[in-house]
Amino acid sequence: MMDLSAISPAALVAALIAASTPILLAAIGELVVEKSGVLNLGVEGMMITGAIFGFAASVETGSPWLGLVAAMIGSAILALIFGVLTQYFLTNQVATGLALTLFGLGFSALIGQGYTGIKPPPFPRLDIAGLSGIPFFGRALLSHDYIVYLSILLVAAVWYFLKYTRPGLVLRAVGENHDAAHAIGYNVTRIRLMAVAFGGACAGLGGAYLALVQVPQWTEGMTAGAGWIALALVVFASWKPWRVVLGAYIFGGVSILQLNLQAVGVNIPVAYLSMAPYIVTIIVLVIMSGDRTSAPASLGRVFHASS
Amino acid sequence: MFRLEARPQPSRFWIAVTPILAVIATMIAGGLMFAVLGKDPLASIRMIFWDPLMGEYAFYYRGQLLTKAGPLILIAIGLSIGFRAGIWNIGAEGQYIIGAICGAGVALAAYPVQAWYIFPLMVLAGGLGGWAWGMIPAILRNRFGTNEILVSLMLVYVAQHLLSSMALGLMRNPEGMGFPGSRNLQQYPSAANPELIAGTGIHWGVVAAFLSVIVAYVFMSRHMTGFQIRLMGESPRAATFAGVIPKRVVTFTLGLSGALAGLAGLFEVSGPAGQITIDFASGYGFTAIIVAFLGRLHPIGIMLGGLLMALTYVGGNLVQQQAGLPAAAIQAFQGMLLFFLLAFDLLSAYRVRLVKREHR
Amino acid sequence: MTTLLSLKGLTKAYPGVVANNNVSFDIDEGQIHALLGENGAGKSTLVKMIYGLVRPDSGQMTLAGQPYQPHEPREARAAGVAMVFQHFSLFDALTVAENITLGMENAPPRRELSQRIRDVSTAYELPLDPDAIIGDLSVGERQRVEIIRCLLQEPKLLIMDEPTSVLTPQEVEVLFKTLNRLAGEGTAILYISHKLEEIRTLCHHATILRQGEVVGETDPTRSTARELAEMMVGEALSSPTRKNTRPGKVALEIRGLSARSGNPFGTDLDEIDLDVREGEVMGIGGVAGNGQDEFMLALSGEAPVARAMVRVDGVDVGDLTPNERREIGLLTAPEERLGHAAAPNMTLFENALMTGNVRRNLSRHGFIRWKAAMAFADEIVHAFDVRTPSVRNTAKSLSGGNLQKFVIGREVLQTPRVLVVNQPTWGVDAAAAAAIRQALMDLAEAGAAVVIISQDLDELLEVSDRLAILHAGRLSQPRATDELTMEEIGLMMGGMEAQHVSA
Amino acid sequence: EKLKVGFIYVGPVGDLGWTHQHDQGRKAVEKAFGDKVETTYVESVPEGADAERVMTQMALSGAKLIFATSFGYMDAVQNVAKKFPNVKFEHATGYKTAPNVSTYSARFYEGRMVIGHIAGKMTKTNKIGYIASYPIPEVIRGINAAYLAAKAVNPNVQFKIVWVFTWFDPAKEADAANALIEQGVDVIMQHTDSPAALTIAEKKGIYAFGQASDMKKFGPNARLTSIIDNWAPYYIQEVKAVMDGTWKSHATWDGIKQGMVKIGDFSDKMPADVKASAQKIIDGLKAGTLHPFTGPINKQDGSVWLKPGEVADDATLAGMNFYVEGIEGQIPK
Ligand SMILES: Nc1ncnc2c1ncn2[C@@H]1O[C@H](COP(=O)(O)OP(=O)(O)OP(=O)(O)O)[C@@H](O)[C@H]1O
Ligand SMILES: Nc1ncnc2c1ncn2[C@@H]1O[C@H](COP(=O)(O)OP(=O)(O)OP(=O)(O)O)[C@@H](O)[C@H]1O
Ligand SMILES: [Mg+2]
Ligand SMILES: [Mg+2]
Repeated sequence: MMDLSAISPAALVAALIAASTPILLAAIGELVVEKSGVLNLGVEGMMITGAIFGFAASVETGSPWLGLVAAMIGSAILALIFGVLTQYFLTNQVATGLALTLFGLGFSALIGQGYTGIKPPPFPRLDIAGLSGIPFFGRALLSHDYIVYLSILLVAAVWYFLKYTRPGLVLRAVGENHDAAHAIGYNVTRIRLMAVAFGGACAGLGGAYLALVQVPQWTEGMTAGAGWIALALVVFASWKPWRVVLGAYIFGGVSILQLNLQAVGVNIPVAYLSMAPYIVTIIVLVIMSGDRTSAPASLGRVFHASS
Repeated sequence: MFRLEARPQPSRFWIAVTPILAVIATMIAGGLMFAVLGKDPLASIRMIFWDPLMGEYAFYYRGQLLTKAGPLILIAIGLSIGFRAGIWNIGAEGQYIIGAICGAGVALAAYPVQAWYIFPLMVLAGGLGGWAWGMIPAILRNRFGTNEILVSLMLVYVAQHLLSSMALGLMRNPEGMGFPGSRNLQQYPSAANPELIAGTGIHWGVVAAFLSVIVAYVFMSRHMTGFQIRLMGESPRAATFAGVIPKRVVTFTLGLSGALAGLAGLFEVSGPAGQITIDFASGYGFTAIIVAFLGRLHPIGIMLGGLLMALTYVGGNLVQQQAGLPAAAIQAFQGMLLFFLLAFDLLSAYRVRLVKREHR
Repeated sequence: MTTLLSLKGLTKAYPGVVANNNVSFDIDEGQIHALLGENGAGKSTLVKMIYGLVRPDSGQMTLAGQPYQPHEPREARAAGVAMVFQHFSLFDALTVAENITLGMENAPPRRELSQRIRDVSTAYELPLDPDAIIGDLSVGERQRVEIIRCLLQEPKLLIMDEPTSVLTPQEVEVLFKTLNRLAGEGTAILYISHKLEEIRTLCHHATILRQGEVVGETDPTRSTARELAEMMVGEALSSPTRKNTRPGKVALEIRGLSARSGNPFGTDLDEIDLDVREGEVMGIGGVAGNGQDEFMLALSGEAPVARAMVRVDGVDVGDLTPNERREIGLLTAPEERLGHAAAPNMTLFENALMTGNVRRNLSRHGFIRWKAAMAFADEIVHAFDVRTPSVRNTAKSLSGGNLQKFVIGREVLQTPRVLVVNQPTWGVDAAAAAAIRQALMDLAEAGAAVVIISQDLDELLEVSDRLAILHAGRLSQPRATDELTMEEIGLMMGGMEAQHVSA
Repeated sequence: EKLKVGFIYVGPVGDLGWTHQHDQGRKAVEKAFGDKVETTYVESVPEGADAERVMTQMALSGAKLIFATSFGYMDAVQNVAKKFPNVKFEHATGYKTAPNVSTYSARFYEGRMVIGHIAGKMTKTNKIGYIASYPIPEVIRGINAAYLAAKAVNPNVQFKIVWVFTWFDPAKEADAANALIEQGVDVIMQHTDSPAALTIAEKKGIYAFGQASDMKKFGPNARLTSIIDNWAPYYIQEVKAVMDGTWKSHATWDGIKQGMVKIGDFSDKMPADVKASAQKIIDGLKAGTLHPFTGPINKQDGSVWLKPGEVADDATLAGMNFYVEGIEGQIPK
C-alpha cells in the first residue's frame, strides 16, 4: 500500500524542474531588477500578463515562438508603467508594485475574454537524439522542453552578466549607491528602466511557459500566486543567481513531493502539507537572512537627481 | 522638457488637490477603456461614482459603502502605522483570516450558551489571533533579520490553508448537511455582530474603524510613540539616536497591524460574512494596502481612501450588472486609479517646471 | 601661462536661491586655483556645472579655447576634466578596480587595469591594492581611489571638492605633493576647501564666492587666513575665546571600554580609559575610521555596552538607552547631520523634539506638547543664529552650517552635564565654525564636561584643554594641548604607538 | 414588459468550469425568450456581504428572478429573500428553502457512475487517478460512485486519489495529474474545474474526462467523454414558470434523467462494447431503473451500509462523509 519506492526519483526531479520553471524565470528577472536597486512587487501581475499575451499571440499566429516574444514584450511594457511611475514620478515602489499586480490581473482577464476554452498550438519539445534514454539523467534532466533549458541558460547569462561584464558592473553600482553612480555620470533612471523591462520580460516568459507549456490553456488568474513565490525566491537566494535555481527547485520539489506522496497512497495530513511549501520557504528565509552581504544597498529607495 | 524641483515643504494645496485630479484622470482613462469595450463611458462612470452616492437607491448603497469600507479602513489604519515606520506588513490578509478563525472559534466553542460576555471575548480572541499572526514576522525580523514582507506574505497562504481546513473540519457546522463552513454566527445572538442601526450598514466593525481613525490620528500626531514611529520611517539612524528602539517598533507595529486586521476579520465573520467558509477571505487584507497608500498613510486620508475604494467596489458591481461590464474591467480600473493617485502625488512634493529644451 | 578653462557669466538658480550668479573667471594651465566661500556660497554647484552634472541656466565656458558645454560627466571626462567629490562617489561593496573602471571612459581590461592602478599609485606614492573592497578601506585610502581614478585619465583639469577634511596631516602632505607634481606637469587644479591655512600653502590663486557671486580674486599666499575668511564672510571675524577655568570633579569616566563594531567595515574599540572633568574640553583626534563612530555610539547609547564601562557623575550608564542617558545628563551630537543627528524630511521643531523631549519636558504622559517643542526650536534658532525662514522648515532645507548650528544648539541648550560631539565643524564655513566652537567653550565654562571628536587638528588645538588620539580602536593617554607639537600629534594619528610618542 | 432575471456568480465567467456553465444557462435563457427577458449578471462575487448587496441591487433594479449559483450564498439568499417577498430566488446546491426561495442541484454522481464504468473498462494498468478538490460530500459521493462502477466491471481496479485543496489552480492540477501518471495511472478523473489535467493526459497519451463542460478541444485524443453541467433546461423552465405565474418554491435534485447532468459524446477511442455498456448505464439512469448506490455496499471499514437491493436515500447521499469498501486511503480531515 504505502510504497515509497513507487516514487521514481528521476520522475520527481523531472517534474519539479518543470513545475519550478515559471517561478525560476520570473525570479531571475526580478533578481536583476533588485540588483539595480528597484523593488518591483508586481511580478504576479506581469506573469499573468505574459501568460495572456503569450497565449493570445500564439493562438493568433499559430507560432508558440511568436507567443513567447509577445509575452516578453507585453510584460516588459507593463513593467515599464511601473518603471516610469517609480523612476520619473518617484512613487513608492511597494505601492506601485501592488497596483501593477492589481492592474495586471484585471487587464489580462479583459484581454483573455476571447481566449478561454481554446487550445494553443503545441510547443515543440527538445529531443536530443537518444539523450533522454540515459538512465536517471536522461529522464530527470534531459527530457525537457526548450524553455527549461532556456531558463538555466538565462540564469547562467545573468550570473555572467552581473559578475563579468561592464554593464553588469554598472547595474550593480546603480543598485549599490545611486547617488554615486549618478555623480560619476551614469543615467540611473535609464539603467533602472532597462532592468525593470528585463524583469518584466522574464516574468512574462514565466507566465507564457505556464500558459503555453505547463498547462497549455488560458484561464483567468491562472498564475495563482506564483509571482509572489518568485519574489520570495530572490531574497531567499540572497540575490545570487544560482541560488535562485536552488530555491526554485526546493519550492517546486516540496509542492511536487506532496502530490506524489498522495498519489502513492501515503496517508498524510493533506491540509497541512499544502502549507508545507510556504512554511519551508519561511524557514529557509530565516536561515538565509544571516547573509545580507549581497543585498543591493539602494534597494527600494527613491532616486531623484536634482539638476 | 519637464524638470522636477523638490519643494522645501510638501505643498498643502497640492496634497488636497492631487487626489481629485487623480480621480478625474482615472475617470477619463477608465472611460476610454469602457468605450473600447463598447460601453457608454459617461453612463459607466456615473454608475460607479454617482449612483451609489446620489442615485435612486443611494439610501441602500450608502450604508453598504460603510460596510465595505469598514474592514478596509480598520486594516489600513494598522498597516499605515507600520508603513510609516518603514515596516512592510503585506500579510494583513492572513492576520484577518486568523482573527476571524479565533473569534469564530470562541463563538463556536460557546455555542449555544447565551451570554453577554461572548461577543467581547470573541473581539478579544480576534484581536489576539491577528496579533499573534503578526508577531511571527516581527519575531523573525527581530531575531534573525528576516524580511517581513515575504514572511508575512507566505503566512497568508498558510492562513488560507488553515481556513479551509477549519471550514472542512474542526469548525464545520454539524447541522450543515456535510457542507463545508461553520454555523452562521448571525443566527447566534450572543455572537452576532448585527447592523446597529437598521439600514445604515453600521456594525461594530465600522464603529471600530472610525474609532481607529480618530485614535490613530491623535496617536500619530500627538503621541511620542507615534512620533518615534514616524521618525524611524523617515530616518532609522536618527531614530535610534533619538532613543527609539527599532525592535520595539517592529514588535509594536506588526503586532498592532495584525491585531487590527484580526479585529476586522472577527467583525466580518460575526457580521456581514456570518460564517467561516473556505472562501471567507476575499482580499480585504491586500486591498487595505492600497487603501493605506491611497490615504497617503494618513488616518483621515485612509478614511477617505477606504470610502473611495468601497465606492469602486459597490459602483463596480452596479456597472457590471447594469452595463454588463466584466469584473476584470473594474479591477483594471482600480489599478489605474492607484497608478494615477501615486503619480499625481509627485505634485505635492515637487514643483514641475517647464524648461526650454536645451540647445546642444 | 595660457588659460585652460574660462567661465563667463555662469548662472544657476534653484527655487528660492541663486546658487551661482554671473560667475566669471579663468583657470590657467598648471595653476592650483582655490575656490573659497561660505557654506552655500555655490562652490559645489559651480564645479558640478564644469563637470557636466548640472546645467547652467545661462553663461558660457571655453576649455582650451573651444566652446565647452558638457551635458553629462562622460563628455566632461572626454574633454579632460576629472573630479573628486565632496561626498565620495564610491561603492562600498565593490573592489577598488571595479570602482575605478566605473569612473573611466575607456577602461582597459581587468588585468591591464590592475597593473595600471599599481603603476600609477606607486608613481604618485599613493599605494593601493586594486582588489581591496572599498568598504574595508580607511577614508584616506578611499580618497586615494578617487584620485587614482582621476589620474588614470590624465586630466587637463582636476577638480577637488573639499578633499582634505578627512585626512591626516601626513596624508595631506602626500596629497599636496601629488597636486604640486601634477601642476608642474601642466594640469590645472580647481581646489575647494574651508581650511584656509592649506589654501595658503597650496594654491597659486583664489576666487572667492559669496552668495553665488564672485566677490574677489586674490593671491592666497599673500593674504592671511583671517583676511581670506573676512573676504568670504564680508565682515570682521572674532576668534573663540574663553576664560581660563579650573576643571572640577570628574564628570565622565570611561573604564575599559571595549566594543565590537556593528558595521562589518568598522573598527572594534579596545580597552578605552578616559576621565573628563567639569569645565574641561577634551579633544579626541585621529583619522576617521579608527573607531570614532563606534566610540560615539557607545556613548550615545545607540550601541549599549557593559554597564560599568561608562559612568556619568558616578552613575553607571553603559547599558542605558539614549533617553535614559539624556535624563542623567549625557548628551551627544553625531557627525552626520542629515540622517543621524537630524531627520532630513522633518521640520526643525520635530527635530528639536527628537532629542529634547526628556530634558526639556516636551511631552506629558507621552503626549507631545507641540507648543513647547516649537518654543524650544525657536530658542535654538535665536540663540545660535540659525538662518531659516521658520522652524516649520524641514531640516534638509537648511545649509550644512546652519543645520550644524541647530544640532549643536539643540544639545547645548539642554544644559548637559557631559556633551560629546563628533566633528562639530565638518564642512562648516569659518564664521559658523567659530560660533560653534565658542558655544562649546562657553558650555564648558558653565561647568559641563565637553568631549570633541575631530579630525581637524587646528580646531582641537584651538579649543581643547587636553588631547588624546584614537587609533585602531585604542585611545592614547590624553596630553595637555599646550605641550603638544603638530609633529607629535601627526605621528600619533598616523598610527605610531601612542605610548611611544608620549614617552 | 421584459422579465428581468439576475445571475450572481462566484467565479469569473471565463473559468471554463462551474461559473462558465451557469453562464451558458443564462445565455440559453436569453436565446429561448428573446426580448421577453433581460438577463444581467455579476461575476466573481465573494460570499457574504457582497453577495447580499449584489442580490439586493438586482432586486432593487427590478429583477423578478435571481439565480444564486454558489452554495456559500445560502444565508445571503435567505436574508435578501425576506426583504423582497415578491422576487423569486433560486439557490444552487443549498438546502434552505423559503416561500420565495427554491433550491436546485444536480446529481453529478450519476455522471460519475458512467465515467467510472468507462474508466474501469478502459484501464490497462487497473490504476485510475482521481484529482479531488475538497473533502466535501459532493466530491466524496463522486469518488464512491465512480469507484463502485469501475469495480463492478473490473475487480482489480485501484483508485489513486490526490486532494489538491483548490477548485481552481491549473498549475497544481497539472502537477497532480503528472504525479498520478507517474504512478502508472492510465485514466484520470477530476473534480476540479480547470482543463489542466485533460491537457496533461493528452500530452502523456492517457485517458481523461471533460469536467463541467465538454472540453473536447483540450484533449481530442485523451478525452473519453465528459460530465457536463447543463443548467439551461432548468433555467428556461423556471423563467417560464415566473412568466406564467406558476412558480412555486421547491427543492430540485435532478440528474441525467432530467438532463441537468449530461454525458458528452463518446470518443472513438472507446471500443464499441464499452460504448454500448456505457450507453446502457445512461439509459438505465434515464429510465430510473438504475441507481449508482444500490446494495450490497459496505463502508470502507467493512461495516454494512446498504443491504442487498437497498438503495441509498437522498439524505445520506447529501451528507456522505465516508469511502465505500475497497477505496484505499483516508478522507483528509
Ligand atoms: N539640488 C539642489 N536643489 C535646490 N537647491 C540647491 C541644490 N543644490 C544646491 N542648492 C542650493 O544652492 C546653494 C549653493 O549650494 P552649494 O552646494 O553649491 O554650496 P557650497 O558652496 O558647495 O556649500 P558647502 O560649503 O556647504 O559645500 C545653497 O543654497 C544650496 O542650498
Ligand atoms: N524607545 C522606544 N522605542 C519604541 N517604543 C517605545 C519606546 N519608548 C516607549 N515606547 C512605547 O511607547 C509607549 C508609551 O511609552 P512612553 O514612555 O512614551 O509613555 P508613558 O510612559 O505613558 O509616558 P510618560 O512617562 O510621559 O508618562 C509604550 O507602548 C512603549 O512600548
Ligand atoms: Mg559644497
Ligand atoms: Mg515613560
